[in-house]
Formats: sequence, C-alpha cells, structure tokens
Amino acid sequence: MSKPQSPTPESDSAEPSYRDIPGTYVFDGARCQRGYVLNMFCMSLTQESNRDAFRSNPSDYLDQWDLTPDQRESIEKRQWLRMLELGGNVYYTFKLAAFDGMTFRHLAAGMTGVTIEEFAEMMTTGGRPIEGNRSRAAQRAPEGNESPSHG
Amino acid sequence: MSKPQSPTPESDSAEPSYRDIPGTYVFDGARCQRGYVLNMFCMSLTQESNRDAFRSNPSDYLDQWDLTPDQRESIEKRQWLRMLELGGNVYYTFKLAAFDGMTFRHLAAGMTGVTIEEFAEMMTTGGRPIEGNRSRAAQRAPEGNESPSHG
Amino acid sequence: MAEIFAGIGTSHVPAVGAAMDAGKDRDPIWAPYFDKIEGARNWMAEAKPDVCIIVYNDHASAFSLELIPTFVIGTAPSFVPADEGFGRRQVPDVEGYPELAWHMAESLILDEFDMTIANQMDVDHGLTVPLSVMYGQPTTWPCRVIPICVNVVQYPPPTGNRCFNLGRAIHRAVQSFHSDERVAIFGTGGLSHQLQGERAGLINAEYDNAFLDRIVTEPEAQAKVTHTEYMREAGSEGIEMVMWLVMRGAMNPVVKEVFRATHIPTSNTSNGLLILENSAER
Amino acid sequence: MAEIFAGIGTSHVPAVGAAMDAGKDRDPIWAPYFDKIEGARNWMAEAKPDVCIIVYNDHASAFSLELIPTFVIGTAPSFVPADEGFGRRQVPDVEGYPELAWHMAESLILDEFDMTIANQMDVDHGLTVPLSVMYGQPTTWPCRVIPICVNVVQYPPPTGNRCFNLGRAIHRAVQSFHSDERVAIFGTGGLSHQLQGERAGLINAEYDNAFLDRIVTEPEAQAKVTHTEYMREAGSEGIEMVMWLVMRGAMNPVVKEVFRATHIPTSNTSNGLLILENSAER
Ligand SMILES: [Fe+3]
Ligand SMILES: [Fe+3]
Repeated sequence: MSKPQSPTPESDSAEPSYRDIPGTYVFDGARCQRGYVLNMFCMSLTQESNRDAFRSNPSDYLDQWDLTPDQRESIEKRQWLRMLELGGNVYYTFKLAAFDGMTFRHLAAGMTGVTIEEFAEMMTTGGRPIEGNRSRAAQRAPEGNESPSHG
Repeated sequence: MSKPQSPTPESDSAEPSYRDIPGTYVFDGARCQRGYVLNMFCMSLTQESNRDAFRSNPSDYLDQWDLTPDQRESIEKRQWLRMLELGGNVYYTFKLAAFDGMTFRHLAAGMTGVTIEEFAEMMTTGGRPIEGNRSRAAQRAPEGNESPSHG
Repeated sequence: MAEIFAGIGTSHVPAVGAAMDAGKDRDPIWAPYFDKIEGARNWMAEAKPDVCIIVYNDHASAFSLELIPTFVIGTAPSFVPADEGFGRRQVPDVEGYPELAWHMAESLILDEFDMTIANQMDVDHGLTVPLSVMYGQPTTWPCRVIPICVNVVQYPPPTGNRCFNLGRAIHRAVQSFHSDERVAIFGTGGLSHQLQGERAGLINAEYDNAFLDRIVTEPEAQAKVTHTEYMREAGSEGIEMVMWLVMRGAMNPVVKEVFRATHIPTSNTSNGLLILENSAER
Repeated sequence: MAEIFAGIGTSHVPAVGAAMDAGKDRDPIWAPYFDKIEGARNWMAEAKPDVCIIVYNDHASAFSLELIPTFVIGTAPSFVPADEGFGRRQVPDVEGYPELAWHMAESLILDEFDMTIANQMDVDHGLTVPLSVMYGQPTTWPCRVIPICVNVVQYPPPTGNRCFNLGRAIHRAVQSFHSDERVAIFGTGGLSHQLQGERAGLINAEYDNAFLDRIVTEPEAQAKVTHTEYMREAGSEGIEMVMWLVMRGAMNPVVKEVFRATHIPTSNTSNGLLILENSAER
C-alpha cells in the first residue's frame, strides 16, 4: 500500500473508515456512552475541592461515581490504555494524570508501555513515523510494507 | 395601513424591523447584556435551596447579585414591566412571579396594569386583537386606523 | 431503516399540563379543550409510535443565559422533568434512546448542522406537555423520546428556513438508522401568544389558521417568513411556531392532514393541534 | 466597517505556555522554538490588531461531556483562564468585546450557523497559548478577544467544509460592524499529533507541510479533506487542523504568506505558525 500523495475523500458513513486506523480510540458516540461516568469523574478533578477530597480518601471519592468494576480498577491501578478501552477520552484521563503530576508525555509513555525517557527520545528524534502506522488492514496484509512501526 | 394578507419577508438587518412592534421587548443581544444579572438572579430561583434563602432574607439574598439600583428596586417592588425595560426576559421574570405564587396571567395583568379579572376577561373573549397593535409607526400615523387597542 | 410516519404539531402550554396534573381537566373551564383533542389521543393510541422526536424549546429551565445553544439533541438514557420554579412536574421520567440519538447527532453534524449534544438534560413543559396532550396520564410514557431543543427565547432564533432544513436532515438521519421502528416527530409551541410587555395577551386567530393551512400545503413558502413577521403577527412568543417547520421538514413533501383542532385560549395562548401522515408520494 | 486584515494559524501546545510561565523559554530545550517565532512576534508588535478572533477548541475545561456544543461564540466582557486540573494559568484575564461578539452572533445565526452563545465561559490553553505565542508576557493582553470555540474532542467535529464556510460568514459579520477596527483571526490547534493509544507520539511532517501550503493556496480543496484522513495522517488530535479552515475562510481568496515556522516537536506536537495578510484582490 503506497502512501496517498494527495487527500482522497473517504466516506464517513456506514462502518466508519476510522476504525481502520491502528492504535487509535476515536471518541465517537459509542465510546462517549460507554465512558461517560469515567470521564465525568476525571472532569471533576478540575475543581480544587474535588482534588482534595480524592487525595484524602480515594476510595470514598470513587464510591460517589457509578463506575463499572473494570473502570474503577483501571482508575485505581492507573491503567491508562485500559481506560481508553473502557470509554475514556485522553483529555479527560489527562485530568487524572495531571492530578498525579504527570505531563502528556508521561501519559503517552504510560499508554504505549515505554519509559518516559524512551518516549522523549522518540519525540525529539522526529516522533512516531507515519509509515507503517496508517492502516490496520495494511498491517495485516502479507506484503507487510505497512507493518507496525515504533519510531 | 391594511392588514397584510400574505407573509411579506422583512429584512432582519440594519435597524431591526422588530423595534416597530408596539409593547414588545424583543430579547436581543443588547437586552441580554443589560439584563444578564437580573435574569440570572431570577434563574437561581429554580433551585429550592435558593428559594428558601430568598424567602427567609430577601435583602441578603439580593446582595449576592450585582444588580443595578434600578434593577434591585424593580425586583423589590415587583415592577414587572420595568424589569423588562431594564433587560429582563419574561421567562426569567416569571421565575420570580412563580415564587410569589403567580401564573402567567397574573404576570400579564401586572405588566399591562389591569386586574387579573380584567385580563382573564380579555383572554376568554378572544384575547388582545391584532388590529391596532401591529406597528408603532401605524399607531403614530394621522389616519389613526392602527390606533392602540386593548381588547 | 427506521421511518418517520407522522408529524404532530402542538402548542405546549404549561397550564394544560397543570390542569391535568391537578385533575381539573373535566372542570367546565378545561373540558371544552380536552373534548376537542380526544380524536388526537385516539389516533395516538392507534398509531403507537415506537419513538417520538420532540422538537421544543427550553424556557429557562435546563439552560440559562450562561450558555444558549441554538439546536440541542438529547442523547441521555433518560430525562427528568425540570424544576421550573415550583418543583418538578409530577409526570413520569422520559426514556431516551441513546443509540438512535447518537446516530442522529453524528449524521446531523456531518450533514453540517451545528448541533449541541446533551448527555444530561432536564426537560421542561415544552417537552412534557406535548406528551400529556397526546398520551394523557399513563404511569410510564409508552414511547422512547429524542428531545430536540431549539432556542427561541434569545433573539435571534434559527430562521424558519434553517428549521425546515433541519427537519429534512432529521429525515435523512432517521432513514439511515438500522432498526425498523416507527417514529413520530412533534413540532411544538405557538400558536399566537405574547406573554410580555404592554401587548401581552395578543391573539391572532386568523394568522394562526393561515399558518396551519400553509404548514400542510405550502411549507416551503412558510419557511421564508421572517422573525419580525412572526413576532408582529403572532406575538413575541408566537415565534415558537418556527419549530413546527422542523417537524414539517422531516415529513414528505405531500402529507395528509388527519386531525386538526384549535382552541382560544388556553391560558394566554391560541392553542393548536395538528396531525399529519405521510402520503404515498414523496 | 470593521475589517479582518490578517489570519494567524498556530498550534496551541500547553507545554509552550507552561515553559513561558515557568521562565524556561531560554532553556536549551525551548530556545530553538522561541527563536523561530520571534519574527511572528515582531510582526504582531507592528500589526497591532484592535481585536483578535480566536478559533480554538476547549479541552474538557469550560465544557464537559454533559453538553457538547459544536460552535460557541463568547459574548462575555471578560474570560478567565480555566483550571485545567492544576490551578488556573497565571496569565492576564482576557478582555472580551460584547458589542462586536453579539453583532457576530446575531449575524451568524441569521446566516444559518447554529451557534451556541456563551455569556460566561472560562478559556483554556487552546485560547491563552496562542496569545502567549504572539504577544509574549505582557501584563495585560493588548487586544480585545472574541473566542470562537469548536468541538474537536467528541467525534464528529464539524466538517472542514463547514469550518471554511463559518469563516466566510465571520468575514461577512465583521464587515457589517459599524466600527473601523482592525481584526486578526486565529485558527489554532494541530499540526500532526496524537496524544492517545498505542499510536501516541505520531508526527507526520510531510503531511503538515503540505497542509500549510494548501491552506495558503488551495483552501477550498483542503476544506474537502475528511475527518478520517486527518486522523489517519495527522493523528487523532491532528483533527484540530480543521480550525485553521475557519481562519482561512475569513480571509480573502488570495492571501500573502508573511511568516511561516515549523518546529518538531513541542511536547508531543508538530508545531506550526503561519501568518497571512489579505492581498488587494478579493
Ligand atoms: Fe413555549
Ligand atoms: Fe488542542
């Protein structure tokens, strides 16, 4: 699969074409429904008084939110990628990361399973390349010239 | 001025044509800016706890709102028409009227300076007629065949 | 595909809901109105829509002047009656339909309507009174509801033309949904009334009747009517009538009028109720 | 009439604001970026716009998933920096321009854009970082600001085409305002970046450079690019680039590029900065 040189309109209807993008959790209606409570919990941490309450008693504070057991565990264990799988949106989960004193780079390292140093090194050397990271279908294709790439 | 038999598009630009409608306070941007605090005070009365606070100490409760002296007086004296002149919107001022146990008919009677019985009588006999109530310009015209009418 | 098979135009006068809630609908002052709408309730009991899309406006209940959205679509699983200043209306909670509502939201936005999506929202008399008008007093509402909330309180509301085109886009959105459910769409508000100012109490029955005729047979011409004309002829709150154009736009070009009633007044309002079914031709 | 004389496209990376706030902009890691943008700051000091319209997105700061507006216009007299999870950013409050903002709101809605009007709203790094980029660290911002906030967090954002047309409508709205003030419009966000998932850290410099070229010379073609292409090629958060189309739509068809800089990376983002002036021809 060769790289498209000029933008080719793709249909946004039916089975959404964005599902083909690898390693990407597009925050559509289905995810928004699934993650609503998880994200609203994260959002609550933009208020100082809520940050204080969560800091002083995390378990009591989490009890106030109607999270699924999986979602609650993902929060307690800071499983950043799993939060996305359970409907989290990165701008919301970042509120929790910021609560922990993390930056977006820390969060990205957490989601991609590398150290912050490794992630920083990838970014300062040009970031994760687009080649090999465009399409799930191409990654599965036997030719393999869109195989996963990690920078 | 004869009654338009079919709708004639009017421009909504420049000096707005709606300013010609008599006895009508179109809630445009200028009014919204002027009445923002007054209306948000009224809005606060949709919460039971705020109604309780306003009931038990009206003056203290009003102190919390950055009202102009005129606006505050219009609220304290329940000058319903004056509230509109000062930027009030009827759906908001109705929150205050409802707080007082009034209906929209009571409020309308209050704004038009008639008794509730007189207002009810006008409504049950067909309401305020459109003839004579279409246009300020026509009301001012010497022919006078659009003179104010009160049903 | 899901299908919009009927359009219902109705006023949403709070006093009508209050009369029912207080058990006063058989009182002499209210009986004539409720007698007139019995045919509509019978039609509804027969038609049994699976889903009702209700186009209405919020009256400083869920929204305030802090944030004024032009078009809102409610995607929540349920909607609670709002406290409009004297406690919540004692009617059942409204069951939503998140899957269809999200499908519509995505379709409408990609169709270039700038919707606001509400995942949580109280609903006021603008939505609950039309349910009471059509269904009476069941213990649960017999349909799922998708609220479409239109700003008509802050000037300027969306134009009549924009409302009509939103209806058309809603038609496309519903038609592309995977279920085979039958959908009714309500356009609510109006007819002529003015709640404010020295002109409060205005009623213009002639204009209202012409509006009802034109909504049925000449909706595209009606969609061109300006805000100033509505406010002048039908009263400042008569501008709510633009919401009927959303309903009409979601129906086929040719429709069959199956019910019409008018009553003057309920509270301060010229009350109208109209039911349209799609004709075979589209 | 007021006039939009310049368009500014800029990333709005929070780390850029944080570096300035912490006095680290001359640190070895940051100096190369700030050196590159000095020409833009000099241009700004010369150009002195009276008003800046800033098209940006809120990042779960002023708005949450409870209510998701597609297009917001801020009509407040002032806007306070939001608490994004670690206290408010220590930069001056942003002075609004209610009279022009209301004029625009009314014009845009009658022009059939379904705006949400915000009379009160906190503004996050999406708006304050572009001010920092262009103005540095003054004690008060030297212009009045009209925030235009676009949803790009919840899928689907408005289409590129809709954004471009909103820009055109903003041009019409500003042009019909009675003052003779000089207005700059900012399109912010992007360029390529992805903050989430296993693909976090994606950068596509080739795509970004092509985008910058096309924004200048082929905006109508760029307006046809789909959301999926942006997300695929520029990363899930690269979708922010649609907001540059609002800026471009508000400019004349032919523009002069007076400044361009790119820098990879600031934080996780391919950072772009572009300044356009209107050519004589429209
Ligand atoms: Fe209403
Ligand atoms: Fe951003």
